[in-house]
Amino acid sequence: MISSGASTSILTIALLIALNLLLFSLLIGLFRAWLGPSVEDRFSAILLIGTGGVAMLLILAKLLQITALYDVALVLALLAVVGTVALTQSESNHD
Amino acid sequence: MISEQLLYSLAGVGLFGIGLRATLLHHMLLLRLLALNVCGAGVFLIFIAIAYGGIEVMADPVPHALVLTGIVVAVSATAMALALGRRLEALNDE
Amino acid sequence: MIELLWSIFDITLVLLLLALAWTTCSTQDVKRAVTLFIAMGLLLAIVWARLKAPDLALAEAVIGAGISGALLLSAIKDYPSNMVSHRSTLIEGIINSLTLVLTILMSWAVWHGLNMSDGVRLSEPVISQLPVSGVSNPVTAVLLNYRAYDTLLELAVVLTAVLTVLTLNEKRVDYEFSSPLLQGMTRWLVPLLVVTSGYLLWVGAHAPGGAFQAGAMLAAAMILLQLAYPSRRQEFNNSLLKILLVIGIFTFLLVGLWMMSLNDDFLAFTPAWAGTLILIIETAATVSIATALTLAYLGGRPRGWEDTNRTSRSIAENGGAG
Amino acid sequence: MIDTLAILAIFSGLFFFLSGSIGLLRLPDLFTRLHALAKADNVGLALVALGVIILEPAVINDIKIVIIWLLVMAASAISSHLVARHALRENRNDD
Repeated sequence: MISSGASTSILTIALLIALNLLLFSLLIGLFRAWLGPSVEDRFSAILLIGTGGVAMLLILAKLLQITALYDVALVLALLAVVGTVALTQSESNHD
Repeated sequence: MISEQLLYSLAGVGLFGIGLRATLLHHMLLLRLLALNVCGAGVFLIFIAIAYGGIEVMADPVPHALVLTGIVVAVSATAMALALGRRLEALNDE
Repeated sequence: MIELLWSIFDITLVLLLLALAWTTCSTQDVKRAVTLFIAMGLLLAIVWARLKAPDLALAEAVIGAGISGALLLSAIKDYPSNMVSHRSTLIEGIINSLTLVLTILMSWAVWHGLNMSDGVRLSEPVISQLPVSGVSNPVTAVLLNYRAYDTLLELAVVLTAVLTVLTLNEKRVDYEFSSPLLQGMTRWLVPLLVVTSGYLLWVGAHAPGGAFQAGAMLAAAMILLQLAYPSRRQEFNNSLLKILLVIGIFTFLLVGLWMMSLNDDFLAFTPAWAGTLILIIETAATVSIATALTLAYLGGRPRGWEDTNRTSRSIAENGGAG
Repeated sequence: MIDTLAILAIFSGLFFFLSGSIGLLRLPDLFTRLHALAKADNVGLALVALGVIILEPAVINDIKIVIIWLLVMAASAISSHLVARHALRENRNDD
C-alpha cells in the first residue's frame, strides 16, 4: 500500500473535519426526507445522500488507505439513477 | 476516547431493538418487512463492529464473509416475502 | 485531536443511523417508510466503509442503491398505502417493555463480551492459509474455499426464494411511460454496468468484489433496461432463463463432486487449481444471481413461462380458488 | 503546498455541499430544491474529487475518480429531470 501525504497529521485533521462537515450536511439534507411532504421531496434527500456518500467514500478511502473504497464510490455513482428510475416509473402506472 | 467497537455494537443492538419493536407492532406486511430488515441490519452491525480492530489494524475477514452471506440471504428473503405479500393482497381483493 | 474528530464522526453517524431506523419503523406511511429505508441502506454502506469492510460496503451499495430500492419501490403499489391501524394500548405496552428489556439485556451482553479477554481471532488462520486458497482476498477465500459449503447453500437459498416468487405470481404489468432522456442514458449506462460487473467479478480474487456484487450489478443493468424500454416488450427465452437460473449451483456441485473424486472430500480444492476453479464457480454464480434477482424484481413468471411449466400454474390457481 | 491546494479544493467543495443541503431544507418547493441539489451534485462533488485526485498518487485511481465525477453529473441531471417530471405528472392527475 502506498503511504502518501495522508500520514501527515495536518492533512489528516483537515480531511477529518471535511468528513464531519459532509456528514453534517447529509444530516441537514435528511431533515427534508423526514419532513417530506411529497415523495419527490423525500427522494431529493436520497439523491443528496447518494452524492454526499460518494464524496464521503472518496475521503474515507484516503483516510483509511483502502483503495477499494473508490470502487464502492464508483458503484454508488453508477447505480444512483436506478432507484430514481424505479420510483418515477413505478408509480405513474397505477393512477 | 470511547471504543468504536462498543459504540457500533451498541448501535447494532439499538437497531435490533427498534426493528423488533416495529415488527411486532405493525399490521401492514410491507412495514413489517422493512422493520425486519432493520433488525437484520442491527445484527450485521454487531458482527462487523466486533470484527473491527482499529484504524491501523486489518479487520477480521471471517465475520465479513458471514455478513456478506447474510446480506444475500436477507435480500432473497425480502424478495420472497414481497411476492408472498403480493399474492396475499391479490387474494384479499378477490 | 485526530481521535476526537473520529469520535465525533462515529457518534454522529451512529445517531443518524438510529434516527433513520426509528423514523423508518415508526411511520405508518408506506412510501415514507420505503424512502427512509433506502436512505438507511446508503448510510449503512458508509458505516461498512468506516468499519473497514469494503466488501460489505460494495454489496450494500449495489443492494441499497440498486436492487432493494427497485424491489421495494415497485412493490409499493401492491399494497394499500393508507391503511392505518393500531394495536391496543395493553399489547403495545407489553411489546414496548419486552423489547426494551431485551435491548438492555443485549447491550449488557455486548458490553460484557467486549470486556472479556480477547479470544482466538479467526483472522490469523485465515491469513496463514491464504497462499494455498487460490485467491488473495481473504473474504473471497473464506466464502469460496474455507466455507464453500455455506456459499453453495446460499445459492440454494437464492434459488428457493426465486422459485417461490415464480410459483406465486405472474410478472407485473409493464410501465407505460418512459423518457427519451432516460433511454439515451440507458443506452450508454447499461454497457458500463455490464463492464463494471465483469470487473468486480475479476477483481474479487485479490481485492473486494466477487460473485454476489457482480451478479447484483448485472441484475441492476437488466432492471434499468426493463424500466427504460417499457414499450419494447422483451420476450424472454424461458428455457434459457431456466438454465441460467440453476447454472451457478450446478457448476458448484459439479466442481465439488469432481474434487471429491480427487481429494476424498466434497469441495476440497487442489491448491494448484483453486484459483481457476473459484473463478469458474464465481462466473457461473454471477450469472445465476443476476438472473434470480432480475426475476425477483419482475415479481413473477415472465410471459410464456407456463407453456413449459403447467403444473406450477395449476397449483397457483388451485391455491387462488381455495 | 500540494496538500494546501487539495485542502482548499475540498473545503470549497464542502461549501457547495452545505449550501446545497441548506437549500434543500429551506427553499419553498420541490423544483427550487432540486435546483439547490444540483449545486452539491455538480460543483461540490467536482471540487472534492479534484482535491482527492491531487492527493492520490496512483493514476488508475485518478481515472476512476474522474469517471465517478462524470457519472454523478450525468446521473444528477437525469434524476432531477425524472423527479421533476414525475412531480408534475402526479399533480396533474390530482387536479
